Amino acid sequence: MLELYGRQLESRLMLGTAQYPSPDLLSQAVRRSGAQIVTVSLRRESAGTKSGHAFWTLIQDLNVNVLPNTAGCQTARDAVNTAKMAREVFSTNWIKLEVIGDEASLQPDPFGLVEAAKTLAADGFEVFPYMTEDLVLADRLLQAGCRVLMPWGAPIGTGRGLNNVLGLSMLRTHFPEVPLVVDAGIGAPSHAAKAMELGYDAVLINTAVAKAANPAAMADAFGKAVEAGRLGFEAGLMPKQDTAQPSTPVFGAPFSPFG
Amino acid sequence: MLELYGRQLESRLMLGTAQYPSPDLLSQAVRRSGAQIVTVSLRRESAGTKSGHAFWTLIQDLNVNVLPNTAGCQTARDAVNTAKMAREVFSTNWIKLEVIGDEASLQPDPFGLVEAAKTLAADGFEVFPYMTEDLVLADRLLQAGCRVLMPWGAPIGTGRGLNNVLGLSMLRTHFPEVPLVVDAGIGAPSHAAKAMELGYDAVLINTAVAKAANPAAMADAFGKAVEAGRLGFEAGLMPKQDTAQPSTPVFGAPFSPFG
Amino acid sequence: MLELYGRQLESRLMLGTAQYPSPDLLSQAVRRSGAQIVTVSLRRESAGTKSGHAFWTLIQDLNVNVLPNTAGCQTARDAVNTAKMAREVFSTNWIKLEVIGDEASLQPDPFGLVEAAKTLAADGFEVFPYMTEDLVLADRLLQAGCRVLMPWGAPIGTGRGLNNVLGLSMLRTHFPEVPLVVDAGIGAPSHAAKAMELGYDAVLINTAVAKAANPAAMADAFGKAVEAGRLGFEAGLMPKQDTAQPSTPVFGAPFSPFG
Amino acid sequence: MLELYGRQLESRLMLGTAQYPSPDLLSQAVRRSGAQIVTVSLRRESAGTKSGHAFWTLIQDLNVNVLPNTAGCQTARDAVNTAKMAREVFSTNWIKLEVIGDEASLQPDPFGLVEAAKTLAADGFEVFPYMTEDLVLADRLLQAGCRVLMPWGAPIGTGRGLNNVLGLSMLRTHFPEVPLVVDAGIGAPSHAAKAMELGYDAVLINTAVAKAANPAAMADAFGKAVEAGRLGFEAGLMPKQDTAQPSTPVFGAPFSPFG
Amino acid sequence: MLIEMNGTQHKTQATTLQRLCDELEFDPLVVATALNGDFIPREERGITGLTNGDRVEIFAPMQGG
Amino acid sequence: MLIEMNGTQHKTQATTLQRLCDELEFDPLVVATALNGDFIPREERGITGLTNGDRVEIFAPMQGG
Amino acid sequence: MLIEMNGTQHKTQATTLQRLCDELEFDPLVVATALNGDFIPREERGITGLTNGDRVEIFAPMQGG
Amino acid sequence: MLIEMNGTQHKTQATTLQRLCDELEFDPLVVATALNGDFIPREERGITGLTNGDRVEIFAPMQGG
Repeated sequence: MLELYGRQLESRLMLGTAQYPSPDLLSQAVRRSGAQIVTVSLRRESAGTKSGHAFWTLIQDLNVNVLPNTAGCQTARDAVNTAKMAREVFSTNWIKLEVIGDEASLQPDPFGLVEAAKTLAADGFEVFPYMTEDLVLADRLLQAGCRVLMPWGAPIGTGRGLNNVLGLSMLRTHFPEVPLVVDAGIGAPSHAAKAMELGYDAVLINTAVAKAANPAAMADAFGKAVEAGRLGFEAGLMPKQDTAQPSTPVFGAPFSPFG
Repeated sequence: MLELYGRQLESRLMLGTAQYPSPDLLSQAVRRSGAQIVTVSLRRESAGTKSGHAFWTLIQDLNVNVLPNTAGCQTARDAVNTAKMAREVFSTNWIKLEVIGDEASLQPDPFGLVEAAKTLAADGFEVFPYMTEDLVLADRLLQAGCRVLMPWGAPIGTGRGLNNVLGLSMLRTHFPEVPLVVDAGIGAPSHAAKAMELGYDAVLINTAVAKAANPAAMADAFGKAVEAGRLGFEAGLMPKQDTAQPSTPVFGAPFSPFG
Repeated sequence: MLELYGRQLESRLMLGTAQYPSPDLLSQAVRRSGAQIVTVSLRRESAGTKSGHAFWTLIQDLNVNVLPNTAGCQTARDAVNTAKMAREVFSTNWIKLEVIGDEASLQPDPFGLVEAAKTLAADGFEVFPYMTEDLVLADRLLQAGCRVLMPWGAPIGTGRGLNNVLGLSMLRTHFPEVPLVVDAGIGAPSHAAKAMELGYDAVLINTAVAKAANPAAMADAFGKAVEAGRLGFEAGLMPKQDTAQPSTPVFGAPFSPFG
Repeated sequence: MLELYGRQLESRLMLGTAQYPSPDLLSQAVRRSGAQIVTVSLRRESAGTKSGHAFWTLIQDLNVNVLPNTAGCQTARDAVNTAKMAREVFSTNWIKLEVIGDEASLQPDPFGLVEAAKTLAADGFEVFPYMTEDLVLADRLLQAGCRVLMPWGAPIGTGRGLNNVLGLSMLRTHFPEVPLVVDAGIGAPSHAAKAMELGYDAVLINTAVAKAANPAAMADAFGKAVEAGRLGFEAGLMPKQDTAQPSTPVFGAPFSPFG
Repeated sequence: MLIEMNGTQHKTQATTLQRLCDELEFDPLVVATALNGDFIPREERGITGLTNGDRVEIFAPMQGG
Repeated sequence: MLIEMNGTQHKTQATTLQRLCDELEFDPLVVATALNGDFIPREERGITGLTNGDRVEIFAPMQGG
Repeated sequence: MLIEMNGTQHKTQATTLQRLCDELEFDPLVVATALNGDFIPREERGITGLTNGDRVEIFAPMQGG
Repeated sequence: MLIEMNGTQHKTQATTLQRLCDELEFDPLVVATALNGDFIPREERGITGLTNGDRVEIFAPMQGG
């Protein structure tokens, strides 16, 4: 079973809560996906609107683990402050650390990440850093105190799947004991299954579910895909072959010259 | 629900029965996969061994649809004769038509396929032709009387997945109403999910399950992957984007310059 | 040196003549490419326009081999009639045989191709069939009398490069002695180089040159790319490695722990 | 024309000098490639062997620009010391900065790179940092004083080509004015052409040439491939199309239903 | 006499394919001809009669890919 | 009489395909038969005579992909 | 007193962060607060004074990816 | 005096880096030197003394990628 910072989880799918057509569809999606972790965020609240209150009530009713993010932060300082606010509001030490280094690609900033991760880990946070597939960055984040890593599959919101399979594979091989979660860029259930087949421990999906024509059905699809990929990984995938091999035994086949 | 030659099927996974470590593991794999169709074959029987009898009893106990193949046939004539024998032994009009045109790649022979399909369809068979992704061949096979088509994903036994995604996509687009099944070459659950996401109606797997370290678990994995891919297809997959898009709304994010 | 139907050729690039912004740019492109074979076609001539005459004069001034095609033909009969007309007008036995089986993909029709190739070869033509990468089709065309094969790289005009590298590789391996030319779908010099690296004997390009912002420079680019790819093939390409290997020797490197 | 740190260069190919079967083959390869920059290194010299002397004489006879590297260094400190020694021995301010962060993948260490680049640039070096495709790292290195960047194509010595085309494209788009050189991982002329087609300014090759069966011919191949790719980039590559488009005009084609 | 010439209706007095080519001022060495879907070689144009309703096609070199 | 049975030489007294199956103790409902490359249906085995040199093939269910 | 509240000018009489929250009717348990870019914990709001020109930010839960 | 020279033990009488290079017959223009991990420029070799246990490294040009 998956364990992240001491919590046991049956589901290996994590779901983002943004961009759904309605709160009701969000709830349905989370329930059908089987996800036990959802990501949330903070925003400026207008006086008297209470929209944050309503959202928070909805999330609490889902009875899942909440993983606040620091989305939108471009410096370690902003991310650290956002993390502290999130801890207070959501009553959790968990933080999905995002420090964006480039607005066009939304690429994580390796330097800002390490700086923020150090500060946060020292302050008692349990950090889930959203990172690139960089091996050295991974090492630094672990040294900084992270015990889970979340490399990107592809730039956020692109739905391109696993853009750098070699890089993600090397990361998996290099850190066999660290829980690794593919975050961002996954666009289809087959992408999620592939991540799991590489040996990743979990995936985090948002846009692909929220923007589906039918979010709840897509959430179900991703839930099953993650299970399928994990089962496949554990059951031992066949190696790719360069040449064809008959599945039906040739020997003794009707009219076969092989007799 | 999937319908093939008038039979309604809940499962979109078809399973081959060859290469399993033991009969018992074959039975377990079929049961856990949820497959309702399995492929079988014929071979020369040595006097008194009765091994065919035992196999046939095992298959009948699974209570699934049986789809005999003409594996190993290299001419239309051999395939037609094999089909007739299979019809008699397995008591079914269904036949998975294989006419191999090249021994190294096990590539289907388009010319032999059309010739055999015409003869078989005229003789009352319900033909599942194992073919390439060739659009013109597809058209000829439909004209010959086939009402299901089974293009290859990759050469048999290679586990390479969908070798020609563009070709398979064009085939799907070209024949929106014909049941299409990806047969051969699928090596991982993610490959099966991908085929379903392209809009394929079903997939047929053998080597990847039979040769897994744990065939029953792998069968389960493929069963879930096929469901995941189909659900994803029906739920409306997001289009791939060239540029990153934040999932968490930027407006109002903490310390954001966007306010 | 490349030999096609007994003619020795120094250049391994063949160029189409359609879609250029002007006749002058066409001439420049052919000259800079170094191509020694260009493809041409026939069309209905309006009374008195003489545009065909002007085009033919331009081509003759290029002093290259002319390879007429049967583009647009959808039946063997049309292709054979077109070939005969082309032979008369262009005074050559060479014919690039196109029999299109599907208007959307412009996929070659394997059945029509074999039928037309038989008729044409028997009538003294030297046939360059535009085909898919199908191994069995290749075999049938060779039996029909073809001594050159021209598999597609990707659907005509798409510029997608080599859509099915595995299929093209298998074709090359299967027929080591037959001149093989990749025709259609090549969109960039790197695609042409890749085809040559696979061991293909030549490539035929049209759209990618004619539709370039600067056709003559692009023709030059393709000429060099084809040379580069061929040289690379002959010089012995390194095999892909799964793991990194230092190019600079590690032993004795400054401050190296290896001493 | 290419300009790197104020030097004008006609050739866009840079060649490594390691791993050749003989000094003579190295010389031949450099000459046939047309390269105007070669990379060199330093190693511990045994007393009296003078092998370094002989090598250095050979390189000087080639009459090209010399780019020493800091291969094998795993810390910024080692890289800085090595750079200073290289400057003294090779009489050049140019330094190809390598700080390896992981021995298995030979991945560059982004943190060590920035630290070393700052020190070296401040000390008057002209730094060519061997880096990943990380956008934020690129930005930091430019801030540190680098005016050329050398992202990897794939891990050193693997010959896998451009492992992360999206990442390399984003880097090119993001820094349109900075000279960018793909270093490492290029295994075939088509890979080099592709890098140039993406708009990269140059490529650096070593293993693929040195380990070819015929290094001099392969050097020639890469020289032509780089020219081809650059010409293609400048001539304006056609965009990839999703659907087929006839190159030969359909209107007026023989027997065409379109008249 | 009314024939179909390259896909459109055409009125002519020409009794052979050769005369039709002459009437339309085609260069006989640069065009190829077909009658009712079949190729007619250059040397047979003079002996190939035309009758009402015939489909004649006359082709000339063009660009091709 | 000498026949080729599933690719190997076989001596038999059986004068029909049916008798050959019986002689070899095959379960008649689980095997299929071919004579000289052509399928012989179950109900025709009894009336299908064997002659010296015939090629007989007897097939049974097996695993398949 | 004029402060910047969530990026826009805001006139207030509140002398502490706590009073500002009350004035604006925020649920104190559902919002987080920052003053001039630094997080101010819930329990310090009452002792955190406001002065003219301060930048105050008040955040609440929202959707996130 | 015993020093570590390019990673191996080495006995020498040389009291400066320059003398060590001379003793070992290195071409002074083609090698670079480091003492205890730090680069020593050519012009400082003569004034750089050696003491027992020093780590000296002497580098020369080599192939590189």
